[in-house]
Amino acid sequence: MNLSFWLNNREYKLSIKEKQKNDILVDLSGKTYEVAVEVLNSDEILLIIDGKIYNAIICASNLSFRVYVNGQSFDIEKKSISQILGGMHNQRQKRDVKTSMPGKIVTVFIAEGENVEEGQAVLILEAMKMQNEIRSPQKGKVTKIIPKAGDSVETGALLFSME
Amino acid sequence: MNLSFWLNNREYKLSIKEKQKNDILVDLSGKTYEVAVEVLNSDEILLIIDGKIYNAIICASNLSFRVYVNGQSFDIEKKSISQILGGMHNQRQKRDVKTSMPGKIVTVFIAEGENVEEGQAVLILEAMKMQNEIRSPQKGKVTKIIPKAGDSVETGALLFSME
Amino acid sequence: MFKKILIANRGEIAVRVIRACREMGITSVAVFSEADRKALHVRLADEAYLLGGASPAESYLHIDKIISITKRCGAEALHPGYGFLAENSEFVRRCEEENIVFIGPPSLPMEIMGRKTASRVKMKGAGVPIIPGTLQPIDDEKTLVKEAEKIKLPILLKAVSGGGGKGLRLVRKSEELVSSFRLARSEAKSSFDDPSVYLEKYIEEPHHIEIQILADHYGHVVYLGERECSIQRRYQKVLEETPSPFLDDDARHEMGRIAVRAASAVNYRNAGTVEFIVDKNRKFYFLEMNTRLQVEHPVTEMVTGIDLVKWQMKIASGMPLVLQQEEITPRGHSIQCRIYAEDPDNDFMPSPGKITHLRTPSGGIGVRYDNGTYEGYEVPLEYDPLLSKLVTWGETREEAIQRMLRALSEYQVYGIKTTIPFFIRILHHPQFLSGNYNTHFIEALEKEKDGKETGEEVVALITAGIKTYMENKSRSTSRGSRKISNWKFQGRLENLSRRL
Amino acid sequence: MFKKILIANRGEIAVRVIRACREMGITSVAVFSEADRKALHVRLADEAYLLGGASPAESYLHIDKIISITKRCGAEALHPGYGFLAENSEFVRRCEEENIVFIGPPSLPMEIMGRKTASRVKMKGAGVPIIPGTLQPIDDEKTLVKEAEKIKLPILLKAVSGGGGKGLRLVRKSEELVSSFRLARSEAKSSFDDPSVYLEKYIEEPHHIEIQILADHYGHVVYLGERECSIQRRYQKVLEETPSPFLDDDARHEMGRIAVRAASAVNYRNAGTVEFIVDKNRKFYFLEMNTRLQVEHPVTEMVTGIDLVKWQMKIASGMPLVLQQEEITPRGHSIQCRIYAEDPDNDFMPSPGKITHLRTPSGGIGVRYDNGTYEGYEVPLEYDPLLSKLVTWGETREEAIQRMLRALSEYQVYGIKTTIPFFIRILHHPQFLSGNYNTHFIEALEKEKDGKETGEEVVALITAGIKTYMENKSRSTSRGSRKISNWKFQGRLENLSRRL
Repeated sequence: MNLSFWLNNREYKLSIKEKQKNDILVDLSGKTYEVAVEVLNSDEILLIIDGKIYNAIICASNLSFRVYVNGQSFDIEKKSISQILGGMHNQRQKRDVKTSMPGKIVTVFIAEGENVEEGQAVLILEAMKMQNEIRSPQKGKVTKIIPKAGDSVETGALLFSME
Repeated sequence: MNLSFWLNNREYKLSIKEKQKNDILVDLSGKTYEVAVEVLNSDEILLIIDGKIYNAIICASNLSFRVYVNGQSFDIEKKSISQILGGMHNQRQKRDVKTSMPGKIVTVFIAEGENVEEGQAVLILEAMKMQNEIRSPQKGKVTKIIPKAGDSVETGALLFSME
Repeated sequence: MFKKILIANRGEIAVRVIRACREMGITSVAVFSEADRKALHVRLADEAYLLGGASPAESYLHIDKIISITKRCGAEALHPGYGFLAENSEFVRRCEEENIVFIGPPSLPMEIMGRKTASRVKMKGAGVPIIPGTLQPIDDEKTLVKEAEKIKLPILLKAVSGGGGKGLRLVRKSEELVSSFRLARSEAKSSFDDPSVYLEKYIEEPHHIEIQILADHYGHVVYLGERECSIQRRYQKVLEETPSPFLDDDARHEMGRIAVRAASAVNYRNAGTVEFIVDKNRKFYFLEMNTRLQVEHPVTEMVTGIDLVKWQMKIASGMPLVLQQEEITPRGHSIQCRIYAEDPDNDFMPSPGKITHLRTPSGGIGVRYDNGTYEGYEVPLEYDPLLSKLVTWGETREEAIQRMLRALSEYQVYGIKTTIPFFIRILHHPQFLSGNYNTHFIEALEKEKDGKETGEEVVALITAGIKTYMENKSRSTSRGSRKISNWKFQGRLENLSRRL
Repeated sequence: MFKKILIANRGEIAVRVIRACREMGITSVAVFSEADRKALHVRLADEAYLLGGASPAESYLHIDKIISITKRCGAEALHPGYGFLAENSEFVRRCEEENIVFIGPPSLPMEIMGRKTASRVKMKGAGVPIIPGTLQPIDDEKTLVKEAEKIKLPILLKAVSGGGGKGLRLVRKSEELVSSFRLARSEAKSSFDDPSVYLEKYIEEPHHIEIQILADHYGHVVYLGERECSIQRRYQKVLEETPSPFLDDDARHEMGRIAVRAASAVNYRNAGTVEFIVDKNRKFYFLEMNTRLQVEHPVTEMVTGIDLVKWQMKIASGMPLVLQQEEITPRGHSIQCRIYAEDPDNDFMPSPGKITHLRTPSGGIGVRYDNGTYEGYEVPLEYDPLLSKLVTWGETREEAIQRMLRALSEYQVYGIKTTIPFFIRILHHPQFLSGNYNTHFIEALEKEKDGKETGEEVVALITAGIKTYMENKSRSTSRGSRKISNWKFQGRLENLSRRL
């Protein structure tokens, strides 16, 4: 079975072959790994690769996997329709900044249309008794700011867009 | 809602009424309990009864519940068809002894048709490096013995029947 | 001893106090907010009562509700934990009036230590060394300039009612003095409803070292060694250890004796902590007194074997402190890591949400795990992001560090981000290992580049591949018709991929 | 120090050794049987290799396979844990021949101590007190009668190669002597492939107390205090504590000195335990030496702070034992409960199966949880039913007991039966609390009636009721058509009930 995954904006090609039960050969970027596999439960797999042991937790959605290994998490995308179709017009340097946590907007420092430096604070989001500065990821113009001071925002909400 | 459960061969009648969300009145054997309920997940419930806290785990099958409270487990049967229909002819003192664990039969001391005392060893079952004497639960005649020495048995397998 | 105690707090510290109650045969009563219905402290307590809405003001800070539940449920005493109402002398006064035993100091010493200038005056009078600076708040800019010239730059402007780094300004250049003063006052006003600010000499390369004390009703006070708290981020401690690798025995005993003097000067009672700033020449100055149990109290317990929470209860119930100073003999070394729901790769952003998988780091000698969470628990947005405290003990500092690294390697929290990887970095850092670090350590650490490891990346990709393979296989052998649509979709995807 | 160590064991002890390796920066290699593919020791190790089938003979007892994997994976040393091959001198000899460092004693002292009569002869020669009895096996019934008359009844018949109560017979009446001798011989033959039996005077109301020792390559031997192991069921220890509440300081130091003498007499090396029988007048006799790490070693670690497994590795690698006798100063009290997958309400029947829910008892000062399981783990049928060891420490015996009860109250294992409720009974028992108990304690305890509590019964019934109510409610509000058949079935059931 041949597969293609994306991780951190890089494509990886895998080829998978079952030697025998619990024993799988994986070809990844030209290297072959012999993997002993033990399924612990629906989302946890024990892998032994060259004798070394890894406990991996894997949660799958339609288009991607979230894999946890040794306390680190990885978001792996399947070669998906959205990626194939969206690949073209993602080139333009437009960038949306979303919030990774719910919270309350305390202050907005920047007005729409203003230019900011990379790392400049755009607004303050309060969550878990802490005030967190949300900074600009790049030098450029802030084209749109969605929330205003006092608003509550949910995880994943768009905070501002840049160009 | 009125319910009838069996626990340790005794019948209990319950009446259940929801006062408001998370707040339920339960009538059990003439006593009324006010219960605050918090569902932790599909099989775990936190109950606050008169201020006292209980973490209960409950696994349901078609005809019974297994409930865990404070490290103890309880098998509660719903008033089921089998109980209703089977109620009559369970009166006869026939008794099947099943194994609560898988293992290997080491020795069988008794022959079919022999009479035994209560607590007399009928056979030895080895499991987890230990030899376990399986004793007669009552005085009577051993009418049938299923396994013989050397056999492996699974959990729930019938070992012998008595009358 | 008390029969029933109410714990006016949440999270790991409420759990800590509940466990002590259970060991002493005391009935523990939890209180909880709407956001904490499923919290661990509620699950573990003997009784529990709802306070109200999720916000602290409606729940853990609501004095009337807490007092009323305490009286209603028949608790004789109340443990405040740390944070929330623990250092609110108004609350302590209410307990005193209502005949509820407050497990902590009386309101008067709490009040004195709560106001920085008042405590500086008191400490100076008792012969406790204080940082050079003003003893009174400064109200006008003329006095400011005069006093700043007297103690010489650099100086710190500090809020009289302050804490946690708010209303704090470092001034290195004289032209920044007045503007910093105005900023500090406005910040102090908005944070503490009190604009008062005073001046202190700024100590370069400071160490933050504190002494644990216990004091009973009868004037007997002992110290239980020090805690090195110089590993800080934004004025918040993140890792503590005892003994301090920076002090020698003479310094630690001298600081202990001074801490006892400080506590005695205000007629302190119960557990408390005297914080010192220590300069690079090991000269130390009184910084403040925390009139409660500290987050980092476990490291002291690990080396002394003394259960501080139990002593808090014994003292509050009027028992004499039978511990003598010479009986308190710390053994070995202990370290604590505060595990926060924060993303260390993203500027320590809070990371609330559901803990989908949890591997806890228990097991073996010298590992202590004080937790406030469990698998499946939803970390609420409303409160401090402290998930748990991981504490290790070792015969030597090196062993305590190695044990902490081992325990951290077994501690895996999935679903939310935590500071676990950050601690692994700290504990590998040569400067931390050398033991010679000050409060600037983390600032410097954050500027260093982090070489990203890739071994786990490969494993993650292999896992995703095998998962796909196995699901595919089970689909093709399964007879269920429901699966077919997924299968078709996958087929369509693969066709699409091939076309490109 | 070694770079890589293979652990030739499974369960909690393999996990214990793996954790020590990680703290020392040593790569740990697990081996596992078919039944242990998902075991915790496999999950936690750095590397892991399959041994073979589920039966011990095909896996953990298979000397050739273990030696071959050790050489193949490049491990320099091998830790045997306890049980399986830990006291097999043949195995040790193979390691010696293959240049694999065996982390334990050399084969010779192991051999001497493995044969009861040989060790009795050796100990007597070294001035270690032994139980009155024969120094040689008894082969004929004439000698038997003569020797039995000499030492007087009651006597014990013991298998020379025995252990774990097999081939052991107590004789109180002279008419039972010969038949018991025949039974003991045949049991010894079938259990150990060696029918040899010898005679010992039976000690009434015996205490079982043992001394931990450490010995290096250079003749330096120290003792690390005693462990009271008199709480036994069928000659198996179930709960251990240190210090023994039965001994005074003079007795424990005298026993320590004698234990060191015993170890020196056989040129012992590494960690070992000298077991004594102590009579009601505190007179003590050498019973046997366990030439390995004991299951109950954690209680010694808790009071001394010394990591015994790490010392095993250091000694095996040739490091001198720098510990001096006067530096070993136990502090406080420690207790261990062995949590078995057994049903205490059903004659301690083994209870293998899946752990569906697991609440572990970590948290707070002085609680140690050495585990070999996890939630979702299937406890296999093939091996010893030890799930975990729960260990507590307290400043006093009373505190250690209260802490154990607290930890047990938080420790909940569902899906299989465990001995947790049994320990709660022991720890509440007045005789245990008094500290004056001997090896007959559990026998007596099992005869006492157990008043069944009913509070939990009521809660279980309420839970079942509420569960039914809520499912019913969610069914009636849900729009899914799949649920209807259940609903109908429930309706039919209720109709049936009403008719009766």
